[in-house]
Amino acid sequence: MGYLVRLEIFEGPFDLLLNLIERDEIDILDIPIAKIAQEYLVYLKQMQEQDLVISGDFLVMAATLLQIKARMLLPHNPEVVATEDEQDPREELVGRLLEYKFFKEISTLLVDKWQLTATLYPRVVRRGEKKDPIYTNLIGDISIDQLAKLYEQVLQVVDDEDPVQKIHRRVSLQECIARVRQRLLAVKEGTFTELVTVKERYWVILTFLAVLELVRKREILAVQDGEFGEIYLQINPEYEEEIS
Amino acid sequence: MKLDEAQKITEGLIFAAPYPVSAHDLATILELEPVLVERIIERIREDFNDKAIMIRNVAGGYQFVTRPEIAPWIDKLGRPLVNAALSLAGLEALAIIAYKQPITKSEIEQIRGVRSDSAINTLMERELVVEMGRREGIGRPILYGTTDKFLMHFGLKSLEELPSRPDFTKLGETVE
Amino acid sequence: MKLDEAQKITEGLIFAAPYPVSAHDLATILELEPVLVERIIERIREDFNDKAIMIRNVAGGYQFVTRPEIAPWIDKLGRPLVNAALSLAGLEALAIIAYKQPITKSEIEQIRGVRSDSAINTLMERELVVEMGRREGIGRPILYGTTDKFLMHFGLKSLEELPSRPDFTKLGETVE
Repeated sequence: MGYLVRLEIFEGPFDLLLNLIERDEIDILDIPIAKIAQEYLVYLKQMQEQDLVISGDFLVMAATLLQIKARMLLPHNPEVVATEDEQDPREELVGRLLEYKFFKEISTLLVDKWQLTATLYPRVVRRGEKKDPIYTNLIGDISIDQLAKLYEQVLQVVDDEDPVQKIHRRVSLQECIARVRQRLLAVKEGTFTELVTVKERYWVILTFLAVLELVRKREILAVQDGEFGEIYLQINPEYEEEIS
Repeated sequence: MKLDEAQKITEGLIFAAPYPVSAHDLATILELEPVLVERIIERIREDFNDKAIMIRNVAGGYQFVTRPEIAPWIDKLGRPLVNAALSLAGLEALAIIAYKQPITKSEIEQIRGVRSDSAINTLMERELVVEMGRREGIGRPILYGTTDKFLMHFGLKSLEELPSRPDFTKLGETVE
Repeated sequence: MKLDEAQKITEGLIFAAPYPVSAHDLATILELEPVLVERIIERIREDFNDKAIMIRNVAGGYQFVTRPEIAPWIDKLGRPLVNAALSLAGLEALAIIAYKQPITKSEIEQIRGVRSDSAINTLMERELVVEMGRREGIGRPILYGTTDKFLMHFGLKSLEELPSRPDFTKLGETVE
């Protein structure tokens, strides 16, 4: 019967390697590569025995360690060593280890910082606490005379519809076209919904016919937001120029 | 617990709570009598007398808010810019209010023939129109009128400068 | 403007802003020199010495927060814990991104020695890290960088506050 040793889980091959180096109190700048490679492989073997998934990254590192070990064992050419500084086969690995070590230390620093910050409560800004916007286009280019004209237009509808006449009198299509034209000339653009001041079937149909006629005559431009969408209307700038 | 300590914790709780905290909730957390909590809040109020923020009793609880006198400054902080023009509905309502103020919402709706809540709200948001009190009578409906901002925007000294309506007089003649 | 008045307004602005306000923004609103604004903030700090809240300098701005010693009481309010701890993998990736931004995923993986997709995804979900565009060249890989939320979360004034990074390129010399 074997016994189970609980293996520490490492974040990756560098994490494992660093752990071995620290455990053995090894100088990171002068790693006894044969010893470390041996320990590294032992750990991988233990992982295997416990059916832990060993990711490819761990295997790549094992290969790297063995390769460095082999290069270290090659006999040095004394002449070369004496004249030039031959690159240490461990150099790249040590560089990467040091870099990893630095970021690992920073992670623990971040944990400390986070723990402190978690005790400082800022105010909760409620969602309803939205700032009032600044309107950079308060009314548009409309002048007070245009506003007065618009008022006339609106009133006219009312005047036409005094209680007695309301039931009997029906505005003709020609009148409706004139009204839509005037209103759009006053405000330049608007929506169909806004044009229909009286929400009755007769008015909706009449206004729609008026809009169709004005579009046909190219006095106004219309765009719809898809099927059953709002219809956006605009006075045709060419028409406006023509009549001014 | 010492009173000073309880006061400090209360301050912190009111500041950090995501909603106005009631005296009852504060009392539960502090394990103190609600009456004592209210005395503590009075002390905090006094201590913040010379500060820009103060305690407000709202929605059954307490919260910190900035003092009204610095509101104009707070307003300058990160207000979004909106460049949308006023809708036709908004312009119509504005024209009616300008000429017929003070006027109620239902009178505006009668003239326009459509509901005008959102049009009026838009005008109020843009500070072109304000509530001017209430009409006496059933339901005491709110009366609306135009603002100085409205006059300034159209370059008018006063409402008398609004273009006069030629049909007012004509209307009289024809009726006659 | 008198100093006392400026101080009060500054207090209110820092309190009301939904994010840490920079000295520069405060200076713009108050129409004062940023240096003066920083002096004013020092005065506010002193004036709040005996209060439950204090000014913190974080993410390039100033913010009011409760003092750490009353945190256990605030915890009782049941504010949702936004600051759930990050995994070790997430922290490692975050540390690397903080220093080497803008950086690609494969560069992060090279330093960590392991795949980091899920670590990066977690960081993005928590808005500690964002995509900052793409690197020119083969595959145009996505570049990652840290957010202001990262600074706020970890109580950092700016990225400069992190300890400076030893220069690994000079390693050759030390090895020798």
